[in-house]
Amino acid sequence: MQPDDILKILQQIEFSAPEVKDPTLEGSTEEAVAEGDIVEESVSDKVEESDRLLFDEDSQSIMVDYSIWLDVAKELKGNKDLNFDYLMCIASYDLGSDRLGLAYNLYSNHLKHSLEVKIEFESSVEVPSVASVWRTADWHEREAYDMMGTLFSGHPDMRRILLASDWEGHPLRKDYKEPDYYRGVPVPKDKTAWE
Amino acid sequence: MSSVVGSLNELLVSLFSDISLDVSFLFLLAVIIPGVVIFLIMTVNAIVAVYMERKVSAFMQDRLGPMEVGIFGFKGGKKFWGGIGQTIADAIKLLVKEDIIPNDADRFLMILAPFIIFIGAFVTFIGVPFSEGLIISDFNIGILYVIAMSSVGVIGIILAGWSSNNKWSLYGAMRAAAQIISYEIPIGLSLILVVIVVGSLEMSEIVKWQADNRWFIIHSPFAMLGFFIFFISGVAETNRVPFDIPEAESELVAGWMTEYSGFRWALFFLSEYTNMLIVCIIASVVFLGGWLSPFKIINLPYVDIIPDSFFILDGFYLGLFWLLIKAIFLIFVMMWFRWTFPRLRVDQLMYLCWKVFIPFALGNLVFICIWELLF
Amino acid sequence: MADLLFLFISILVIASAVNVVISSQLIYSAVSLLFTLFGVAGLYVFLYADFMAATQVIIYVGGILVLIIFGVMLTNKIDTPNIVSSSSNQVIGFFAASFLFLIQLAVIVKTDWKQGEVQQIEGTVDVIGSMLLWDYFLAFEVVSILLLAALIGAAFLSRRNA
Amino acid sequence: MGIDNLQDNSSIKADEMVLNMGPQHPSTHGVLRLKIHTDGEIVSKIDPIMGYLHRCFEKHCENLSYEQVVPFVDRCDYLASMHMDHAYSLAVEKLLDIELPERVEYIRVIIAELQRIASHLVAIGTFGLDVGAITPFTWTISDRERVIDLFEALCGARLLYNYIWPGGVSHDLSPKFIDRTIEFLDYFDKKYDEYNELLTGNPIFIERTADVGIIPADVGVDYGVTGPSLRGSGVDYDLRKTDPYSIYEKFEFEVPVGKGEMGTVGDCWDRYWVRMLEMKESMKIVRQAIASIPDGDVHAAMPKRIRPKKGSVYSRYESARGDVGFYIISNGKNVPVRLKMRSPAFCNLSILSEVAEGWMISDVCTILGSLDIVLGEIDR
Repeated sequence: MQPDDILKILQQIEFSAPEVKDPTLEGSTEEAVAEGDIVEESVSDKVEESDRLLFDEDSQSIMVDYSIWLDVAKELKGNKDLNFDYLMCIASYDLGSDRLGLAYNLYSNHLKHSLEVKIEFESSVEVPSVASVWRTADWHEREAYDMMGTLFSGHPDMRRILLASDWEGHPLRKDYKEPDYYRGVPVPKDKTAWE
Repeated sequence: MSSVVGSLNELLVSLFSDISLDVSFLFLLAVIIPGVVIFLIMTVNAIVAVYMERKVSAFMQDRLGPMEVGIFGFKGGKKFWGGIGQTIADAIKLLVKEDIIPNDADRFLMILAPFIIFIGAFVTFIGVPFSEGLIISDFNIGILYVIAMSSVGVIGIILAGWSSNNKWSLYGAMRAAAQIISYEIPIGLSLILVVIVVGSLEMSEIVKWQADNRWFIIHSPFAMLGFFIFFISGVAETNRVPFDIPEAESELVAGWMTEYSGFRWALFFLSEYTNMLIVCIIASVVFLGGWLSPFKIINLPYVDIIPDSFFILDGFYLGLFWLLIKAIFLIFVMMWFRWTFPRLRVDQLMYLCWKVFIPFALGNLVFICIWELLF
Repeated sequence: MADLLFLFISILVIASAVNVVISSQLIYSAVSLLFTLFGVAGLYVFLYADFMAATQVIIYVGGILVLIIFGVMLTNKIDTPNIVSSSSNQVIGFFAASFLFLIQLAVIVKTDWKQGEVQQIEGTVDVIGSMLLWDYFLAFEVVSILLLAALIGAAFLSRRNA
Repeated sequence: MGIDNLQDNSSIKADEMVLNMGPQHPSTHGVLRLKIHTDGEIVSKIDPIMGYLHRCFEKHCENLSYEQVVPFVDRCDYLASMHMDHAYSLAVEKLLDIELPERVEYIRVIIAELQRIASHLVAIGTFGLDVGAITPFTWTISDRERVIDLFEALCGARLLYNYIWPGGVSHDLSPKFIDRTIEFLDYFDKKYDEYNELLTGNPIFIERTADVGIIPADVGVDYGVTGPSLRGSGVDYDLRKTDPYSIYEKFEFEVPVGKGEMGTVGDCWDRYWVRMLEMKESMKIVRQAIASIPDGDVHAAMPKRIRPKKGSVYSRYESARGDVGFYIISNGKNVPVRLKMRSPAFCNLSILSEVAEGWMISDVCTILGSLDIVLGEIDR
């Protein structure tokens, strides 16, 4: 299945997703209601509903607004036509001017199709964690936080994973400056020694 | 008294009869000389066994093993004897190595522990025969003595593991203690078989019975089963693969020996190989005819397949030869195990002991009594 | 020579036994007990009771002492090397102990010690064996059943779901 | 990583003990630290702590041109460097959108499958070591040496080859390479049976590995476990079949999956056995590729300078350890803006705490060995 087809399926569902926040509708869980409320409060003035799911022609990927990402993720895994049960990779990237991005690459073992989902956001924003949807995301999100400094909400165990727990800064940011000292040991910056 | 201490004492008394030496002093000499000899045997055994182990493992792993360090003109090249001096070099290295005791370890116990283990192995040797009459002291409780003394080492192991103040060592010590105490039971039970049949605990009596009748291993199916139970439990008792869970290199690093180095570690090593030798000699003496030549497995009174002249193969020196051949073969089998088998898990080890060996050994005990009554 | 050895073993037994009592660290008490039990085994040998000596080593050193050390090591937090024993009620204890000691001393002093002939016995195993299975057979079996019951009881109690 | 207090007493229950397995430990396969909470021999909680080998691989890549990244990629999975080269080259080629000469693809397949054999040999040998069998390790290492000799004849390097480049390979095959490869395959066919005799059928080995550390298929997928570790759970997921890259669709081979022959599907024995069978399949592929390798210039498609268009690409590759992914963002210059590597062993390791909890300390070593991790790749 091609990404634009997937988007169509998603758009059908996702356009009904904001309606879920209507408490009168049946079959809506309390959680979803709460989620929807937050979505409405924080996003409604900034992002138009139609902009929350976009198709990115260049990379053949779907751009998702972070506010609805958890619901989209659940849909991507749960929907029988999509059934993305395998999260291959989460790549974080720095867009400059304090904006970050996350690229999720998904694959379906049953339907044999793959999809890339992108989220781009301000660096201060907390992206909902999808560790509850795909367990792979647990360590990948920790890595993204560790290296890029993306913040996640609802992650079960958010710690640094590769760097020391008292390391300062997030090295993969484009504006990252190496510290002069780490625990009193000077960080070698004279590259002539090894270059 | 057909033992070394006794005959040595007599010899010394007769030698120094003209010089008026105190008799008790001579007795002391007669005790000390065998002690030194035991120590030498232990050392030589460890050196030879380590060399053998390395060559056997090299043979099984498609490689050459030590090839560089030679003595007495044997050196290197493609010859099998290459590297014959390697273990001696290793021993010297161990003795001059820096001895480390961790800061938070219990110093006294940590120093004491290797000596307890060593003395356990050393003292056991007193009751181990090498040939007819070549036994330091032939107690009339022979087998019982060997079992008793070999159980002393475990205390050293526990203390070593505990005093190192290292969690891995502690795990190793716990495993070792549980394992050795458990496997003493099948060992004891399978040795009782021979005691029931022979009616004596004395080593020389046991071999004499085998000379008169047949090797004990073919006494009955139960005796044969008893031999296997004894030997496998013996492998477990000496903490070797597949029962090396107290050391368990890939799990516990080096188990209870983790924090030891240099001389103290050498003592552990010495004791381990000594225990191997003891188990193998006891197995040979009790089940495989001891110092009897293998041409006389069965003593049939009326049928003479092998002419009597063959039996000149028996005797004091040849007896030593045969016993060592048997023991070395069993040691080789132990090494064979080590280089082919994976390691059992600790619960599987216990299962094997308590639910397989002990019931079978107990059954053996009953059946061999019935066998004795019937035949 | 033999007297010297006897003296040495006796001193070893008494000294290590005293250390068992006064040592403040339980683990050292347990280790001292090793020497005590070994020394006692040595004393048995002096009495030509070699079977008793071997049994002493098997049961007390190889079994009970290991159990004690195991227990000491596992009772407290596993990774603290100092498990210290303290004593309470020292005054009362002192008087009670001295009282008992005095009684024993009196018994020792009052006993009319007799010295018999030194007997050379070849071995005690045969005698013990036949005595157990002929003369004291009933007692032997009763003790066996008692021990078996204790064994089963211990196994039952230590099971988790019991 | 390591600075959090080494002995954290606050969170330990009374009868629990915290063991630090590693960073220096014989069976952590490198500098991995496992913080293990144990109750006696039973493991109640495992916290893998890594990063001891972290070399800022991804940050390096942001400062190096595409060609210069290749040696760094090599050093990620140092037991299967060719796979890393290949995976990275595929990603860059996908970004550049170039066609390769047939011969290059054949060479790459031959090399990759030989590398898979070499890597699986180490995995099997160290797995044997983890369960206490020492001899299989020396056997496998000496056989791996033969593959490495082949590679040495090919490109001069024994561990980090820098052989497969974006757009081609560094050298053509040497004339004798094909003969020597066939010689090796014939030799290895016989040796393979010896391994089965020594380790596969050993009752103690089966006792130790069967029914231990079972990864159910759905849990494995959920954790992103890939490669032989996932196929051991019976999931038929091999990128060479499901999403064929290079020229794998031309060859006939099976994708072995765990069937639970000795115990439950997805136990350690299954993972081991899948690796054994995969070596057999790799030999099959190499034989086919050698039989039909065409002539050609291996440098024909090699770009002079690599300057991809603006955009991003995610490319996948089936390495010896699983699904290697490269996510590359390019802004039109000769240096990637962002290069993210999806490390298979990283995801495979993440399932350890789920699988190994409740087993014994010995089993933790077994399970870790059966997952076949390489720390260079986890920490990057």
